[in-house]
Amino acid sequence: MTVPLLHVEGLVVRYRAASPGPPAVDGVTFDVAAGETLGLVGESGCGKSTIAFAIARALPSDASVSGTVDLDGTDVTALSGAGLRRWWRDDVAVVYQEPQSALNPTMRIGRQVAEVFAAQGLDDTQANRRTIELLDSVSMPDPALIARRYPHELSGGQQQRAVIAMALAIRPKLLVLDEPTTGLDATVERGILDLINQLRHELSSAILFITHDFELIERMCDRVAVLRRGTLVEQGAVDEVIGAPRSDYTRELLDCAIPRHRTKGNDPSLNHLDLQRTPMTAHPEIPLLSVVDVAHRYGQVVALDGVTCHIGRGEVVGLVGESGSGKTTLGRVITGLTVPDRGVVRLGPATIPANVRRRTQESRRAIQMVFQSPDTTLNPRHRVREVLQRARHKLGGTSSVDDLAASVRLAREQLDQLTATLSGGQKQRVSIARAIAGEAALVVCDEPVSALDVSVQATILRLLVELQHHRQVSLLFVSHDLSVVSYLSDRIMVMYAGTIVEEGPTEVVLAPPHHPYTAELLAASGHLPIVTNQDGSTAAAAAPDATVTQPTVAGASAQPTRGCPFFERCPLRIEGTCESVPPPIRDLAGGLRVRCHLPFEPSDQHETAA
Amino acid sequence: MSLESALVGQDVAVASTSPVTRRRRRWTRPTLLGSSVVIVIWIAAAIRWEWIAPFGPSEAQSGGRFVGPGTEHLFGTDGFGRDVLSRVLAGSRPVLTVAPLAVLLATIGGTVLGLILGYFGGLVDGVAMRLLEAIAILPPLFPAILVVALLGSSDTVLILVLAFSFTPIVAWTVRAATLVEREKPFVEAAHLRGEGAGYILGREILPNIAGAVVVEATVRLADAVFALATLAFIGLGAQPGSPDWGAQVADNRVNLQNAWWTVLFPAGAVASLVIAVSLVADHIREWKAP
Amino acid sequence: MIRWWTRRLGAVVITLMLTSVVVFALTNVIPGDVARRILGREASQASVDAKRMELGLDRPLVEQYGSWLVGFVRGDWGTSFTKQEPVRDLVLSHLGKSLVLAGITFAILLPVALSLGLIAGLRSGTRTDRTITVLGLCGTATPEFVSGVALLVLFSVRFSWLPPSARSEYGLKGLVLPVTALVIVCTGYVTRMVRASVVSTMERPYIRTARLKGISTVSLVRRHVLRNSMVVPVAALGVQLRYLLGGLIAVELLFNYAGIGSVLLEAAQQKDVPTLQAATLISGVTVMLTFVVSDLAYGALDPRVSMSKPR
Amino acid sequence: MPDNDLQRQWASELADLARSGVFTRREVLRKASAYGLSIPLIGTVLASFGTQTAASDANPGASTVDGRSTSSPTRSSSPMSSGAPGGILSIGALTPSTAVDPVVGFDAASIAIFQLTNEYLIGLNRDFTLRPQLATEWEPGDNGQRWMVTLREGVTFTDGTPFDAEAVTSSFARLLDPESPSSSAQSAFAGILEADGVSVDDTGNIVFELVRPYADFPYLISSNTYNAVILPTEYAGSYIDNPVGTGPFLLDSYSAAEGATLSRNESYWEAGKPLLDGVEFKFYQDPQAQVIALQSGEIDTQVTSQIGLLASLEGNGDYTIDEIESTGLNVLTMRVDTPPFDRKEVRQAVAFALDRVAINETLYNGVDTIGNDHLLAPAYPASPTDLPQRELDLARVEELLAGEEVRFTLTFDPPTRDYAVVLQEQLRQAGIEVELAQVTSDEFYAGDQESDTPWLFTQSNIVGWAGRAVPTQFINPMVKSGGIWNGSKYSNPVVDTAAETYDTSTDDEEKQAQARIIAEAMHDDTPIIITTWSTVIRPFNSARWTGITAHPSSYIELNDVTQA
Repeated sequence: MTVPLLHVEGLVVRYRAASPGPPAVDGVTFDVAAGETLGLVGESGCGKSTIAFAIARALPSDASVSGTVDLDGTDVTALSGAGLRRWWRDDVAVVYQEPQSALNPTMRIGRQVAEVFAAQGLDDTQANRRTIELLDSVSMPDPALIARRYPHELSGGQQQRAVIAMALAIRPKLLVLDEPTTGLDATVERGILDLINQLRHELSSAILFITHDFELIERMCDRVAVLRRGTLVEQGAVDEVIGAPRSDYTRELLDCAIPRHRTKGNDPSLNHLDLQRTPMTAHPEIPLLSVVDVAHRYGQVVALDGVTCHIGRGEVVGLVGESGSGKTTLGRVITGLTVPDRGVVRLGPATIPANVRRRTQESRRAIQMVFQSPDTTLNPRHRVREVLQRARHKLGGTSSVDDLAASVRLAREQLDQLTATLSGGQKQRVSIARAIAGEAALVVCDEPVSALDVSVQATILRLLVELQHHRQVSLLFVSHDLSVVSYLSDRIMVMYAGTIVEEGPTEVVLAPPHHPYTAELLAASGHLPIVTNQDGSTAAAAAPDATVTQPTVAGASAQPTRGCPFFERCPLRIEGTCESVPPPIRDLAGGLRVRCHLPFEPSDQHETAA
Repeated sequence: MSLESALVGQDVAVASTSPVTRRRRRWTRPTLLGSSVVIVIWIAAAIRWEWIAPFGPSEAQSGGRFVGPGTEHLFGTDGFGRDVLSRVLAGSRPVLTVAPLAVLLATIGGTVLGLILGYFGGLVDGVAMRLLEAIAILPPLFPAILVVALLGSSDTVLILVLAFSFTPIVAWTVRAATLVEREKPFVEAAHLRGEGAGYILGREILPNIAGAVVVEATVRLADAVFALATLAFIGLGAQPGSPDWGAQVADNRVNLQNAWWTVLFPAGAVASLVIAVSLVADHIREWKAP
Repeated sequence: MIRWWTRRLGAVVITLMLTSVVVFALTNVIPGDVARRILGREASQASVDAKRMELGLDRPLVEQYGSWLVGFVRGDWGTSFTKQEPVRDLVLSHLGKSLVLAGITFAILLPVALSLGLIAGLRSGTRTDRTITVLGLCGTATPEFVSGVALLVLFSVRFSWLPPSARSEYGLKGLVLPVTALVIVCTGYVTRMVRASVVSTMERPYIRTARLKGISTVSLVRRHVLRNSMVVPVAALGVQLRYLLGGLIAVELLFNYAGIGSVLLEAAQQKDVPTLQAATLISGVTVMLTFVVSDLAYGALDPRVSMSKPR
Repeated sequence: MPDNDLQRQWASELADLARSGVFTRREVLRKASAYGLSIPLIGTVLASFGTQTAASDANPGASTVDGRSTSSPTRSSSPMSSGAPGGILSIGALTPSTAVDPVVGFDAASIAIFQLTNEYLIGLNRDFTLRPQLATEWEPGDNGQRWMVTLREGVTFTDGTPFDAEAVTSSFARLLDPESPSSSAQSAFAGILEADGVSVDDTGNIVFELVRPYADFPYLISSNTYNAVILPTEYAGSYIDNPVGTGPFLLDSYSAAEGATLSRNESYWEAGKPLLDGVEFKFYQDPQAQVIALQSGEIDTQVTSQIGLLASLEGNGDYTIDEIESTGLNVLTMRVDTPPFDRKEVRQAVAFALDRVAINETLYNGVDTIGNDHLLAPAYPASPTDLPQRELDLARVEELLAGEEVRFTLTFDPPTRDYAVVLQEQLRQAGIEVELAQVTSDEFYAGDQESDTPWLFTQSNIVGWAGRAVPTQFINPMVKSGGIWNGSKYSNPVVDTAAETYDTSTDDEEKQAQARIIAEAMHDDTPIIITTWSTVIRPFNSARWTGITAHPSSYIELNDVTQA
């Protein structure tokens, strides 16, 4: 074992306010060698961030830290004043979860990065030159222009790259990465992780990688430490711990992670439901709900660019796409919360008013919605019973409040609690119960689990599947996470820049051939299929460099080009046609519908399975 | 004291203390205790100064005019030979009847107006905002001057005048809070259920902005007492002969050199009440929305 | 940007029109007769009625308002009923005096409040912070005529270092006392706003990022804390400016310094409509200017505002 | 112009009255000067007083100061001018609410200014005696219905034009023009002198033909009527733009908000006068600011002052407060035509419920003279002195009210607020509930004079009046039936006829008798209550100046003012 660069022994952290309770971190001991990445994993509140910040001396003043922290010979806990500042300047770097708030909004990016060099004593010209080089090294497009921009003018990915540039500028001995990619789009996340991997080998620093996602642990870390309420449960090499977890808490964590490669069909815990693949009422001629040629823009930004689709009765349709692809807007148009500039919504045969307030009580009762953020989906001043009672009364539901509570597995005594006192998961359960209180025909779920803890996400998804199955309600499940969508949906629609680029039954969409964008989504979410292109060449869809082309935020600034909106990012684009001619919609075998110029016809597509 | 020395002197904490500790320490602060005691004293005086005051506030005393503070007259006597202590105690009643009622009226009016403007927006909001702006850019005491000139300066008129000038300010705050709440999912869920505007404003939005309204009310209370004293000073507020503090300061300010007690005690009373109410308002604001 | 300006100025014009109608309506409702005010109580009713005719007060209200408006727009603000002087010079000279007082107060108020607020904010929770906050509150809570009276007697009657009134012949020396009274009242309010903004800025993550760059505390404050925490107080300064322009009647009365406030008070009580209208609109325009200036300052300080579509 | 026979006849009557002790020396002198008697003739009349002490003769204007406590500051009443000439006197005044206009102005500050730049035919001294100003002599004719006035020669206006008869006739034409809105002229000359009554005779004298005989006419064309200044013939109406007059000072600058500056008129007709180099008026928005300015030495004296505010000068030796008894008063009016004051007993009960000495002590520092609810002020020669003086008598109040519960609303404007508060308190202690209704001055005098103006038509009100030299200038408008200021709606034919005979008669004994009738009727009916007659005070910085005096009508005479 090489000499540890970072040695932590008996680390205890206690917040003055919570003094009577257990300390936030209760005696943690571990070592990290130079060039080695240690993953800190655990549920939120387990103290993984507190440990990292305690080591980097970045805790609020009311936290008291004890125990020894030794970084390459310096006793970090003893540092103070100018010594601490010099240590921060030379040896430590931290990359945060929220890149937007980690950058000073009123200062240009170039100056903020150059400040690190100035602190090192370089003069302005040298600092600026090094800054441009640094921005280039984090593959920032056109570094000189980016340097002059303000943080709010950059995309999420670009902001995180700037933060990383600042962190790596001083070749730190200790690098802390606190959930660096949570909240970023899958494709952007992919780019950041690859950047970290590439730069990691050039540095010889001890790296702490904090995350709640075992996927990332597997991909990014050498060793991993599993934490539970401030204590170290297990520690060891990644493949050992994940392959054969010694403590049952680790095993529990691993199980409840979202079944990456499963669909509801083959999920063991759902065996009691005899889920047929095809919904009972095969394909009735009149779908439950259809949307015809809906278009909508917010100022210059095109949210929906002429979308037509339908949802069958009792069918679960997944709607997946990056942020800004218009998927949420489509959901809101269906529920009537957003009135589109153009287009019609039909419930069964009848066209219903675009604005929910002008719809009849009957059509309102049919379409309900589950919102994304648990904290604002329920009125904090109301009690659970009140919420469900009111929904049931207004929507004319038949089942009693207690039945509703039971159907979402809420304990009876929780009914009389204020909604504010519930946990995230419990709030979403109430929100789901409220949606089905009036026997709705369609429930639009807008990223219902993305704001929840990993462990809770799986249980909510299973709950949705059960409810959908028992009550034969159709779901429109909107999410940016393809694996969540593929787990749940009978049919998937992939959206990009306000249009549906590919739709079809789940297995057909998951299997090649794919619309190039779908391929990129699949690669980003770890499915790693080797995609053989039409002309036989293997485009390792997952090959890092292929997808590292700069992912501009879809739709945000893309002008409605006459041709295919995915043109700039499409690795398989046909020069001359794709950017000028709008791609046709082609119906292929197995119910697959694709909007693309590429010839998908040759029948041999299906052999090359994942 | 240069900026440098002020800062370097103490190794500025990385981040300020976590919210939990800051809130608990606040309640035990001496300033809060002190100001609450002052307010209670003045309220007691306003309710029953007849029992506390040693003399009738408007009776000329045999002791004669401009008697300095002493054993017989704790605060001395004024130009009419009246006991200043009794007048100061009696002076609390007009202030503590008009100010709270005016603020109550302004808060109710302002909240309703704010809710409607915030919720409906569109043309109504545009026009109403222009009207509120029109009133706001008038010099603060201007509406008071006109209305008092119109209706004389009885207590009810003063309450109306203060309410009239505070309503726009309360409405502005409530409108801002409503604009935020209106976008929240639980309000959209209410729309999905087909709830009417009344229910949404009353049951969904109002409970959530009640905190902001309370904070606004306490701040306006301090302003109301301040404005009342100023109105009395320029001769618009108090009834003739009323022991209103502002009027006492105005009438006696010429005797400051030879009978300073006739001015400084009522002035002290005004300052003590306004400071106490401001301190309490400050605490409530930090406790409600840290 | 231009579209935003035209919309903003349009709103200003509408607001001012509304104000002038409100003021005109209110003044004509209050009792009192300006003709009687000019001729005195002993003049006969006949001569008073003759005077009303001469002043055009017998015309229907709408016509009176119309002719006043046309005149005002064309720059002819009419002559003051009671003072027989052209309204324009009367109002503008008084506004000038108010601006001088407001200007000086502001020049002193700004640096004092900003540095006190910054120190209190940076050392929040300590005794220094609490003393600054409580002192500021006591200052703000003391009505300006109370502190004014105390200053007056101490410095002009007892020690007679400073003149008792702010007559123009004393020049700046006369303004020392009123300005001090005003600074006492305004500083507390602005200091509190600055302190709150500094405290919240210090809690922002980007301050933690900057600190971890190891830069010195002073440059941290100068480069990061100052600019970000000045955004909110700019609005507070706008409110103070509005108060300084029109709300100073008590100080103007106490120090015999006839600013726009006392012109308004006198014109309202005497129903001198042309002066009243002009004074209200002019002070209204100046106040609207303060709103626009604070918006500009807001934009200058916070790039997010000026760069993207204005709020 | 030697005394004509009418003057000699009046002189002999005066001598009889002097011998019989009806008139004091002061009143005889006042009457004699009014009749325009020549100095020698006055001497013969005075001789009839026998061995009066010489002291009080020396300065005719001295009003004896009876034994009031003279705390320091010294309360002198005799203007001893003995200091060095020159210097600029600064005078404080309340900011005039209207423009300075000699024809229309009624504001104390405006009057003070144009009285320094313009003059009257006759000057009113502080003791109500008259002195020649632009007129050297005046004599009655046709039993007091015609008056001849001789103008002073060699006087020029400040713009060089000569002062002549035409200037006088044009000035009076301007005042008496029916449309002319001059307030004081209308109330003074109403029913006595009309526009066509003024003419110039062949010798260049001015002849006034009256509508009816009026023995006190010289007072009306004196400074007692403040708008009766003599202006140049082509006066165009805006005084501030070209202030032309014959007075001792020139108006150099005027600013409505700040004040005014005047300098010596070098070509003033009275040689060597004025002694001052110039005068500076400083305007203040409220009385308190003006007092603080006086305390700190920013101003040397004031146009008008309230004794209640000057308590702070008590201990200051540098200041002297000059006093002069005047006929100014605050009238408490009760409408006799509506309850509760339709019964005389209720009105008398209110009169007896008031402690006049306490009022005088609290509000006016004891300087005023106690009133007896009738308009014949002690300062008037014709004032009867033997009516029982009313004092606080709660038993009498009890008896008069006979258990009736009395409540009434008292309306007033800000200047009389303290008086109203004291009245309310005293009446409350006597069981009479008073509700105070303070209104702005504008509102108090607004409305139609004939139908609804508050100061003439409310149930009960307080109205303040500046002094008048002639009692009927109050009696006729205020208590005669249908008088233009008859707020109490009092109507008593006895009083009406008595007032008319008083005015028309030139026989002093007759006037004395009529005055008694009026006083007794008012005293009994009590339509109005007069608790005190005000003493006009004028504080001045005696460390720097001497010769500054108080005047019953608050006029400022600066000709003899010098540096201390």
